[in-house]
Amino acid sequence: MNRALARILLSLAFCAPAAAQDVKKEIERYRQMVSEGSPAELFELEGEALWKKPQGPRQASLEKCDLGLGPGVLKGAYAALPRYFKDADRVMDLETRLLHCMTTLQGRSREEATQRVFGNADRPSEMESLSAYVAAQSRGMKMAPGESHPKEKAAYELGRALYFQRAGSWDFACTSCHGEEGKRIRLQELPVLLKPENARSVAASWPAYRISTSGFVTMQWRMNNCYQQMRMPEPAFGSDTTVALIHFITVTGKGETYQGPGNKR
Amino acid sequence: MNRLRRTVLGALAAWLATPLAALAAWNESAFGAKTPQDALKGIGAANPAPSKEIVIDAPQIAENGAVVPIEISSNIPGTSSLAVVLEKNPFPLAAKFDFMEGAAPFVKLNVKMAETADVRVVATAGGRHYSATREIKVTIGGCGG
Amino acid sequence: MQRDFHARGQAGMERVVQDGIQRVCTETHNQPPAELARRLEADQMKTIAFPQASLIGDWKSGERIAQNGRGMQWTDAPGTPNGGSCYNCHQLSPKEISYGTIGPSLAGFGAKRGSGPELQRYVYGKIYNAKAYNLCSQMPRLGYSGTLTEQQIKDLVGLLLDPASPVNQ
Amino acid sequence: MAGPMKMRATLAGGYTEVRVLMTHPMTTAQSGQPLHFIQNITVKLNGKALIEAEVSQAVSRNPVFSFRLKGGAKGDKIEVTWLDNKGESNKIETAVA
Repeated sequence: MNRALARILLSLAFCAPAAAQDVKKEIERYRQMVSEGSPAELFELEGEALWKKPQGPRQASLEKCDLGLGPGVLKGAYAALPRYFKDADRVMDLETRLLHCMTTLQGRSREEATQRVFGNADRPSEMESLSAYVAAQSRGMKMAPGESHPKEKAAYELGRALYFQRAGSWDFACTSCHGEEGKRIRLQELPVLLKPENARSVAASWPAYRISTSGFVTMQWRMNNCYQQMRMPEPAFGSDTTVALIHFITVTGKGETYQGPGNKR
Repeated sequence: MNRLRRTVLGALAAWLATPLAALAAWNESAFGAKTPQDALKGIGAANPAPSKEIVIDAPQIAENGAVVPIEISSNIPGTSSLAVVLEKNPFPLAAKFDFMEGAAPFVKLNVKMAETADVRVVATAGGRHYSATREIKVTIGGCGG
Repeated sequence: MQRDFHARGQAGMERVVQDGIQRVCTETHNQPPAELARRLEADQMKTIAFPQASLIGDWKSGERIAQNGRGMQWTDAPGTPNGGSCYNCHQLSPKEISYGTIGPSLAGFGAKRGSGPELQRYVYGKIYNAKAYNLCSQMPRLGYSGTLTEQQIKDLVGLLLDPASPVNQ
Repeated sequence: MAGPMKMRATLAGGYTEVRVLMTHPMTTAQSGQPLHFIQNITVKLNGKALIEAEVSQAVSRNPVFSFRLKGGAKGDKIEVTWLDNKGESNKIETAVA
């Protein structure tokens, strides 16, 4: 073999894996730079205004909403969710609890309050802005969802079982994408949420600003959108299914310091 | 009505009718240019000299063309303006920043890129123009659904 | 699940109900007993309708299908051609840097293995119903589920096996 | 009404770093929606304009900018104003921290 050709081949052999490594590194850099310039805080401002705005038949604000630490207590409330609520006799995540407060405090119907839970870039939903505001009040606190009540234990077990449940036109379960370490869809890396070391950063960064749609997204949206991509029918907002999955992921990722609202692809 | 008064009133009426937007300068011909060359001409920097003193800090790959973060700065003494030209965008000129005494020639911003292309940054210092480029690859992220 | 889900768009409630394979794979965490797997794989093999003529279609169309990640979701209009979502999980053409890694890399697939009738049949069958070859494979049954048409699958076979395809450059 | 803005101005080394967020759709001519984007941005320190920017629809939705001002002291007033192609505008003021 000609020596020059051999040298080219040799360099190619070393270049190929190096190129893949560079792609990964550059994508990480991209995400880092984007998160430094995230508009997530704008949604917190909207949410604060909505929290204080009198609405519904009772013209009440949400300022007396009990998110688990007492009426109106915001600091640290998100870090302690999902948890069991005695007044509703079920485990609730942030959005489900906000919906509960909209119906009980503001006197709104479930239908009206859930009419538009997922917004878009032009108009974020009330739920999204409120989630941004409430979650931000837990920044710097350790994630500690409820784990002691029997219904909390049941929600965790249900969430874990659902994570493996294969169904739909494409036979997908959560594990189809989030089941094996180091895999990705296109360039998006996929955390295996069965493992605390992966679930921790997830639990500590949702809800989040989503770069690809310029909108703010919540965990309820994430569950809804995963089921959509799994080619399944639509899960109801705040249903036991979605709450159980969120609870399972959050419990798996507990202990991490909350740093959100974060940034997603 | 005397002539002076008419002129003054006329000017006043014209001023009141002017939308606020028109009071601030916006270089319509440069921003409306469809090629990088015309955009550079539009800002009066047709043939900038290449310079290594212009720093473009950006990821080589952007997962999403709708948000491409770039950090630009110039180490050329007396830099008074920085312009960003996205070479393959339908309207290449993205922004122009003028820095007065007391401001550093530094900006970080997010831009939209239609496709993989060179980002050109043009710096003006002492009436002369300099430029540097950096390629950013725009890819598809996620499930595409 | 019957209580928590509702039909939307083309995604009907029948999709919530697990079929036999989905149940076995869920219960065994995708590690079915060998004997059962062999039997169920043989059943799945019977679902594959192999066309008579050549199985190698147009790789250009195949590349578009491989890039397209839409289809079968409640947001997708029924009747419009579905994509295969191939790049979501596999590397195919080395020119595309945005590819997934859930499935193995298929870059150079035909260049390494040829394009004979046996291989064509294997590739067609695997795309049509991956569960006939590996019961709890994560790959969707793209023909069996009605996602891709016979012609679309042939075009994907072309993308993988045609020597002119970018996959084999 | 123009959506909210947010700004932080912090002393870092020898300069003041200004980070400002603006709520704006920044729609392009290609989007099929009416063209609506910020055209002018002014950054002032204690009432004096230090940066004047002209931008196009190529700036991403909900723009975020970081600028650096030389020097600056705690309590100095930073003001950022934007103006869009429809004549809408908004302004935010903060003290250097």
